Amino acid sequence: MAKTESTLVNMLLTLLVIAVISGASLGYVYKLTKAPIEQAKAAKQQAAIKDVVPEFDNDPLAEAKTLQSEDGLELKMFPAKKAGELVGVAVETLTNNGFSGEIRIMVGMQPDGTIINYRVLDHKETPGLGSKMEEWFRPQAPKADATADQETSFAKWLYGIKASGGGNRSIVGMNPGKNKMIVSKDGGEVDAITAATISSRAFLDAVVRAYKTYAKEANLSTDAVSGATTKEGGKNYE
Amino acid sequence: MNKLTVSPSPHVHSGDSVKKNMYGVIIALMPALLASLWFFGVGALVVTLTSVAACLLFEFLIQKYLLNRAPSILDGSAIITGLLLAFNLPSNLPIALIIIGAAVSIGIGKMAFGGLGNNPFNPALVGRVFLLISFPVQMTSWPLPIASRMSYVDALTGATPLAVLKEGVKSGQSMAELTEKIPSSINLFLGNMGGSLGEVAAIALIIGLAYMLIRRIITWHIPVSVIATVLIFTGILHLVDPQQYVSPLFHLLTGGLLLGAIFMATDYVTSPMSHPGMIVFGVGIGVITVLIRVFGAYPEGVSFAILIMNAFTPLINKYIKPKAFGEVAKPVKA
Amino acid sequence: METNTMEPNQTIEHEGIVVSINDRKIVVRIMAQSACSGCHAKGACSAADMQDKLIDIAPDGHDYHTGQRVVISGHQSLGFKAVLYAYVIPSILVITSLIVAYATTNSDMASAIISLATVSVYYGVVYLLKDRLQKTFSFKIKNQFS
Amino acid sequence: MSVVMITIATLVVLGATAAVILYAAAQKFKVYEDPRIDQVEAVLPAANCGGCGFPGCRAFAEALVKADDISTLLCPVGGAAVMAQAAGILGKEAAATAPMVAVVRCNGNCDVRPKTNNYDGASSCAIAASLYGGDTGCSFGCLGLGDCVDACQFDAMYMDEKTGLPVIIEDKCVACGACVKACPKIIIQLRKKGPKSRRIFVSCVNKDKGGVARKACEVACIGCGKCEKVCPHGAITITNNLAYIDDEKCKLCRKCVEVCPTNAIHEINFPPRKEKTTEEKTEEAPAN
Amino acid sequence: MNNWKIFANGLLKENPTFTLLLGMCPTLGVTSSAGNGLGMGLATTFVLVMSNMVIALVKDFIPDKVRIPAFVVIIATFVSVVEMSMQAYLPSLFASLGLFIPLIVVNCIVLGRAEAFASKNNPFRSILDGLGMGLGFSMALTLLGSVREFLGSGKIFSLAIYPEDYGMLVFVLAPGAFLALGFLIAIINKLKAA
Amino acid sequence: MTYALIVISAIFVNNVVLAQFLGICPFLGVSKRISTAIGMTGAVTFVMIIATLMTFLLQKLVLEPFEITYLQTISFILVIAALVQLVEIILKKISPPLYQALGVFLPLITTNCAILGVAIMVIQKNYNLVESVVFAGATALGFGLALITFAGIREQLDLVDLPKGMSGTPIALVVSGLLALAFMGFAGLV
Amino acid sequence: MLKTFSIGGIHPAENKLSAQNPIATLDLPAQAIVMLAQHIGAPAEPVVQKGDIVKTGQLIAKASGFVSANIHAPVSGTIEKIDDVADASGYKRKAIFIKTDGDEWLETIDRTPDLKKEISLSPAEIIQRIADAGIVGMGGATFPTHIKLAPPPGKKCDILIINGVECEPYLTADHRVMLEKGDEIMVGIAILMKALSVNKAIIGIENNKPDAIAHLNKMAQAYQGISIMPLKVQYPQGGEKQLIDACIGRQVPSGKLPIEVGAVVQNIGTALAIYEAVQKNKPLIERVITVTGKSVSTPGNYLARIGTPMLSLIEASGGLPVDTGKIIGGGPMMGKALTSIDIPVTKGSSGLLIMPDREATRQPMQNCIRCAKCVSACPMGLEPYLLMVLSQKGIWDRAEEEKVMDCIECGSCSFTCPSQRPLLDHIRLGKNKVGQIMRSRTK
Ligand SMILES: Cc1cc2nc3c(=O)[nH]c(=O)nc-3n(C[C@H](O)[C@H](O)[C@H](O)COP(=O)(O)O)c2cc1C
Ligand SMILES: Cc1cc2nc3c(=O)[nH]c(=O)nc-3n(C[C@H](O)[C@H](O)[C@H](O)COP(=O)(O)O)c2cc1C
Ligand SMILES: Cc1cc2nc3c(=O)[nH]c(=O)nc-3n(C[C@H](O)[C@H](O)[C@H](O)COP(=O)(O)O)c2cc1C
Ligand SMILES: Cc1cc2nc3c(=O)[nH]c(=O)nc-3n(C[C@H](O)[C@H](O)[C@H](O)CO)c2cc1C
Ligand code: SF4
Ligand code: SF4
Ligand code: SF4
Ligand code: SF4
Ligand code: FES
Repeated sequence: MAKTESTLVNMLLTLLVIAVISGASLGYVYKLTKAPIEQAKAAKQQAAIKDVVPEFDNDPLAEAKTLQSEDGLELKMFPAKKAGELVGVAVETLTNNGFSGEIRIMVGMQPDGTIINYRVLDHKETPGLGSKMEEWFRPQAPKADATADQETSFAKWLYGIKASGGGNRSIVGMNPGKNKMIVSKDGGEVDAITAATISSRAFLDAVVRAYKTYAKEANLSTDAVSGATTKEGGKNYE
Repeated sequence: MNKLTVSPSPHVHSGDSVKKNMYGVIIALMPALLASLWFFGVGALVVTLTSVAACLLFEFLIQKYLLNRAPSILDGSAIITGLLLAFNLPSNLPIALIIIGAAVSIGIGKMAFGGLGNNPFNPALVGRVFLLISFPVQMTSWPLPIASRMSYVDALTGATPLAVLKEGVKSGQSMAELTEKIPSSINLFLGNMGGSLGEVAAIALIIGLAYMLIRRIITWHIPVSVIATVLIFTGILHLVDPQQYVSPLFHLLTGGLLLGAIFMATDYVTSPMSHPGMIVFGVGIGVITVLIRVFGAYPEGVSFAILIMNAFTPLINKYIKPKAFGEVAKPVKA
Repeated sequence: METNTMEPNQTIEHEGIVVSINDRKIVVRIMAQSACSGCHAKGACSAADMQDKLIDIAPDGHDYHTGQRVVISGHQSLGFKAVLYAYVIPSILVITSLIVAYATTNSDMASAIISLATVSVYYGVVYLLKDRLQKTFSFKIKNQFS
Repeated sequence: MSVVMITIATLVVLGATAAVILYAAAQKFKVYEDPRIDQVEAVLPAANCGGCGFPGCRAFAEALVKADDISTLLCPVGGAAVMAQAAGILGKEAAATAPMVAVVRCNGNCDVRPKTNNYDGASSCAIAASLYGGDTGCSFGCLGLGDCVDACQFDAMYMDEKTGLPVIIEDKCVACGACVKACPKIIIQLRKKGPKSRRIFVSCVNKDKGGVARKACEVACIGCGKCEKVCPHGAITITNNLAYIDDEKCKLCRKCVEVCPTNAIHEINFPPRKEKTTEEKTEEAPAN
Repeated sequence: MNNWKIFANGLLKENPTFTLLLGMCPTLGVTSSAGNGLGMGLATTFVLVMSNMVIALVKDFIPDKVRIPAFVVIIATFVSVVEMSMQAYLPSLFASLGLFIPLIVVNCIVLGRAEAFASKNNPFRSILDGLGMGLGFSMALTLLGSVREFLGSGKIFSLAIYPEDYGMLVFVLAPGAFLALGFLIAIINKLKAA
Repeated sequence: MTYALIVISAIFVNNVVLAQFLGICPFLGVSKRISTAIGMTGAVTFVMIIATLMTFLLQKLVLEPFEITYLQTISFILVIAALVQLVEIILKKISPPLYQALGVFLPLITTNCAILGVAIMVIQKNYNLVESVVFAGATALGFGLALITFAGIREQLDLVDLPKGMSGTPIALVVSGLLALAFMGFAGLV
Repeated sequence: MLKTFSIGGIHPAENKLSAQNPIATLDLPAQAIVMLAQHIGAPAEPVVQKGDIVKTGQLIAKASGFVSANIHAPVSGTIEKIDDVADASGYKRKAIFIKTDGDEWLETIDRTPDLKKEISLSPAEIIQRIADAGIVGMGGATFPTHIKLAPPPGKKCDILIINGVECEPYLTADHRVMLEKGDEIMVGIAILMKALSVNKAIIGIENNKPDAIAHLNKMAQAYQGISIMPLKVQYPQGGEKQLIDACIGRQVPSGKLPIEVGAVVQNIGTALAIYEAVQKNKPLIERVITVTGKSVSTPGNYLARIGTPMLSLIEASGGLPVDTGKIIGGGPMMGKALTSIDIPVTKGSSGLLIMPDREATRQPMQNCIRCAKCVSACPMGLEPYLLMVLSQKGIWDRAEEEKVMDCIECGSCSFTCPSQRPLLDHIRLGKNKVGQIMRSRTK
């Protein structure tokens, strides 16, 4: 077949046709995927909320409320209700004090602020170090420890200590209003992730921020709350 | 008459050799080795022996089987790499990790480039930083000096003075509180503190420096410029805000500064060729070290600083030439 | 030969082919290097970047013929200068004018326009200095040696 | 529907602007490049050896396309076959060049040319040559440090450990001439490969007087003139005590080989003679 | 060239990653795990195959001089399609590939094949070519991803081979990407030479 | 202060090439000579700044108001491709000698991932206009820093005999890896 | 603190074995082989033929071309032949063979030992006399002296520096000449000063020759403008540029001659030869040579006629030691290794160093470890390690940029290199190639 010649009309025409077709198809795909994309986003949030609060029967997304934290960050609060009664709140909180970049966490609390569970939504911490926070601050399955103990001393000699271990690391059941939720190194009650103190501090910072913001909203006491990393030396995030 | 030998001039040689220089450095490292044996005992011994042996082994294997060259493991350079790698590790580091470090030092840091003389980065530091980043947990648990003499991997550990400082400043403690947690200057000088096994004893390292200067193995330019830069930079910071920034003497005596400035920044292969270049190199190391120590995530920055300046060495060599004869003033070109 | 002893006489060279000659100038065609010039896969990736460039050279009294292969050379600092005028100065202008404009107007749109205008003005100046630059950026055909 | 409309509108506007600019750029910058350059380049061997005198195969392809007469141009690697192909593409006449091969014109191995001293400088013929005449009595002969071998990109040469002389593997040699340029003693020469790869040449470059030459090396050309006389085709000339065989004139009759008192004349790839066994230094390459 | 050869070309002989060294950014950027590598590879393959096909179909209608912009639009369209679909149906993969999905549009392999192959061949052959190149790319990314994941965290495709704590963390980080690819290419060169 | 942080982060901590893996092709391809690397840095800086400026405006003035942000990829690439050419056309128009001098010294800048990547990143990071442009400039400088040091090392390695299998791309990648390793020291500076 | 040059330098073992041995006059050779190329520049043209009878001091070959020098008969006798003879490199060169039948001198030559102090000739006449006498630099370069004494137009000389440094290990010829011919040297210097119309001359002598310094200091009292400058021992102080730097602190710019900074440098031996030529009308037909080496039984300094076979020098010093491994014409740093001892003395022969086997061969070389010791040693501020690689790889343009042409071939770099790299071998090749390229460019 003869090739279309490069006349001005031809060229404009071709481009027009291509643009129209591509635009139309993109628009079409957009329409197709729009709902699923939003669903996927919502599902993620929904799943996160489900994870961290007790069973509920309302639509927390619909009842979501945006709150301002003390230091001006925007947090989202999702109330979970069963039969119209508040059974817990999920707060999407964040911190900028991580090892690298922002950390977003969904924290689930009982109405009095006691932590039920959490879920790390997004972070850029180092894989294998800071990223351990996804699991670290939950109660451990006892099995893991058992295997750790079984390690022969030879393996240890050859390879050394493992990054796991650490006793008092679960934040589940703690209440930032009552517990000192900073890392034990800084005099708090939570053991930091081995070799990732910075991430641990940031994590706790976010959790405490969630609590404080929620507490203000719900008029809970914030007396005992210790700012985990508010007095950071050397670093200043705007 | 037997056949005459013919060659271009010159017909005499100074008698200097690679071996002489390398073994000179090894001798200069001995005081620090003895000090580390004193403070860290068995651990230091195991780590050093493993590291040196592994470096020699990898050098041999790679030369023989991968590069098909006559192995030259006795020229001393692999021994230095092994020693310096060990000197940069905590004395409770498990054997497997030491071996990985040695493999990286020699395999990636040195032999990948064709061996002695070709590598752009300091091999021992390549190994060390590789380990630090791969195994931050194991690489940052420091046995307590003297107390852990008789134990290896299960030694009691504590933090290095620099780590204590960094943690402390970050969690908002005052300098006065922190000074109590930090060993006294005399202990710092003698090396009675936590740290990598070869870096602790300032006095031993300085003896090594003196020896290398007298034997003319190295010149003063690099060590002096590194140390001076750190002293001046931290001095200024300290003067500005003594509450936040610790004294220059502390920076000098803790961490790997002296070890790095004396033995690692001076590595011929990876440092600049001209004296002005060496000074620029040294100043660069000093500045980056302080930046990392004071503002970065890591409590210690000497290794990174040296590696970063290693990367700049070719540029320094290209743009900072030795003073040529007959040149009045050198036009400085960037 | 008079060598400038104070400065290394670094020159930059490029191969080219004489495409046309008249009494005012010799035009030499050089193959522009694309970012992938060294790449043996450039056949697989020729995103409009294999272009030729024509370089004008003042006649130097030698005889050249069309199709002749020559090496053109210029002082290396010319390259840095060209980059400076063409890219570095405008970059600095964009950023500074943008920051200044933003500080004063506090509007994205306005500051963007101002900074683009600054660059345009700069290019206008460059345009006016055409003849000056013509003198600065001149190349020679280099005697080839074996 | 509006989303799709806006999409299309945006794309059309953007696409058109971009296209206009790209098109303008193409108009402005694109210099017509002869498509034949690509075609010719494709038939060239891509060795980029520079043997043709141009920097790389593409440059040579360009030159071929540009040149009105390509009969003076030759790719030594591809040889006549490739040139014919290129000529075919271009519709031009290729030179009917005979294939060439490098020869080593020194046969002074360790046995016939005793060493008079030991060289102990940097291992490079160029350096040795600028220092002195050589480690034997012959100040013309091969220095044996292998600059030529290093220069060959085609692995067509190696140093014979026993003789201390370079050897050319004629199947691999593409006559690029790199070795010729590398040799400071001008010992290597490109010569016609000859029918069935047969060729005859004087394997010596010594210009000393006969006696001196003979003393330095048993197989030196002593300039006695016997070959010049015996050659029926006038292919041999003697200048400065050294015989030279012109490969244009030589008809490979081998008469000169027989008369040379020092065996300085070499024949390659001839079938062995009945009367005497010729000791060939070159390995037996199959006559193809 | 027969069809099989067209297909196999991209797999081995002209493998875009190991021999042509094209598209290095995604190669290094997304291969912290085998899964990511495979995902990226398949996304690219999809774009390659589709754009090759479409371009081969319409090549005769496109005037030469607007070829490049036209190709760019076509490719970008498919990239956007991938982007949106992935966001909708594989949100977690999309999150971990991040920036590199839209960057497929500047991947030299895609435009390169459009220019060098699809604009000269029929749709069927172009699809084969795209498939070969794409799978070659996917293979390389998966291989690199597996190596890095294995060395870095003791897993391959998230299957634990040895305890994660013994892994060498560098390999999941930036330096490890360069080092692993460097040595992989060296080994492949060596194997090819042998 | 934020600007300083953006700059330090983009140059050292999150260096485009060594930490973000963008612009690897020119990094590996145009790094054989220091002088070319320096020139390239200048050119990339300008293009990156202008491209970011343009795409930022496009995003804020067209894509977002009309809610067609899904056209980001396709529209950005068109803008950038056209822009690169436009710069060349303008240069050639206003000063042919300058343009010619660049031609002799510099490889063409083609659109590469880094430019598109930065354009998209500033949107993702929610920077305002000035921040975006500063980020673009700093990213380009980071690219230059990596490129120039790398070119220096490669020029030096050109003069030594590397092991056979390592020369070429493998060694370039190993050097990049070690460079990235060294740059990890800047972690946490910001 | 003693002065010395400002950049680089080394200190090899001095080994001045023959420093205390007075100059002995060597017997006439039975046959004198006079090379036609004994100097830098074009070989001289013979003006005699086979069978001619010549007297000592008679012109036998004339300078041909601008840079060239006359050659005179060192003995009296018959011209046997003009033929090829192997030179120090083993290449065949033309030489005039004279069969000695005695030592009958031309009458015009004043052979009395009296010191003739007053200088009657004008500067132009002096230079002509020097040219006629075939005097070339005795410091090693053998550059025809009369050319050096006529500075190019526009350049003005304001100081004469006499090179009494003798920084090469082993060599002692200049040292002995200074001790034994102090008066003649002083007059020679005065002549040079007159020829150059300068009123200042400095004799630079390294501090390892205190006796010579003391002796010449005493002599110099009597002469206006001549002073002695003791220098710190440092190789290659004898290099022209280094000596000027050491004595008067001026640095000759890259690629330029000493006259650029207003200095002319002449060797001690040259000064003596000039005295003899100008005051006594005696051409350059003999010179002092050191014969030395660790295994040589009686190292010594000899006054030998040009054309004397080296072998007779060796015999005078007790014969060739059995462990001879290398024979060097000149000193160990810059001298040339000889392929055989069947070569004659030439105007440039300053010494004969016989090195035993065990010292003759080099150690195997290793990779450059970039220790920068060569950089520190280089008196020209070059980077030898880099220049070596550049010439190995044939990167001539970079080599030129890196000033390979500035290298004075002193060998300090090769001497120091702990990796035993043959730096100078390669650099010299680089100089040759770059020189060729530069010359072809000016054409
Ligand atoms: C490559 C690398 C990545 C790191 N990433 C993190 C991280 O994501 N989070 C963190 O808290 N610490 C991280 N660290 C460790 C910190 O630099 C620092 O050493 C540590 O947080 C403080 O030490 P500690 O936790 O042992 O007290 C990393 C270290 C390295 C070498
Ligand atoms: C400021 C500047 C200076 C340059 N100087 C040189 C030079 O001196 N010699 C040269 O060959 N290339 C120089 N180049 C690069 C060339 O234009 C070209 O890109 C390069 O030669 C291509 O690299 P290649 O030789 O590896 O193909 C310079 C580039 C710039 C921007
Ligand atoms: C490295 C080097 C060392 C030299 N050493 C001496 C020396 O020791 N004595 C000397 O007279 N000339 C020495 N020369 C030669 C001088 O540079 C210079 O040529 C000579 O002094 C000029 O005097 P002339 O022309 O009278 O020989 C040396 C040259 C070089 C390059
Ligand atoms: C003064 C001096 C310092 C050295 N420092 C180091 C060092 O820090 N690390 C190392 O691996 N090797 C060191 N070496 C040994 C050797 O130079 C090094 O392994 C090379 O980099 C290998 O090519 C040193 C050698 C000398 C002479
Ligand atoms: S032997 Fe010589 S001519 Fe033949 S290929 Fe090798 S270098 Fe070229
Ligand atoms: S032929 Fe020439 S280059 Fe080859 S080894 Fe002999 S002298 Fe050297
Ligand atoms: S020989 Fe040349 S390069 Fe070596 S030290 Fe002497 S002047 Fe410097
Ligand atoms: S002295 Fe030798 S080893 Fe040291 S830098 Fe110079 S060449 Fe290299
Ligand atoms: S893939 Fe990123 S620049 Fe090529």
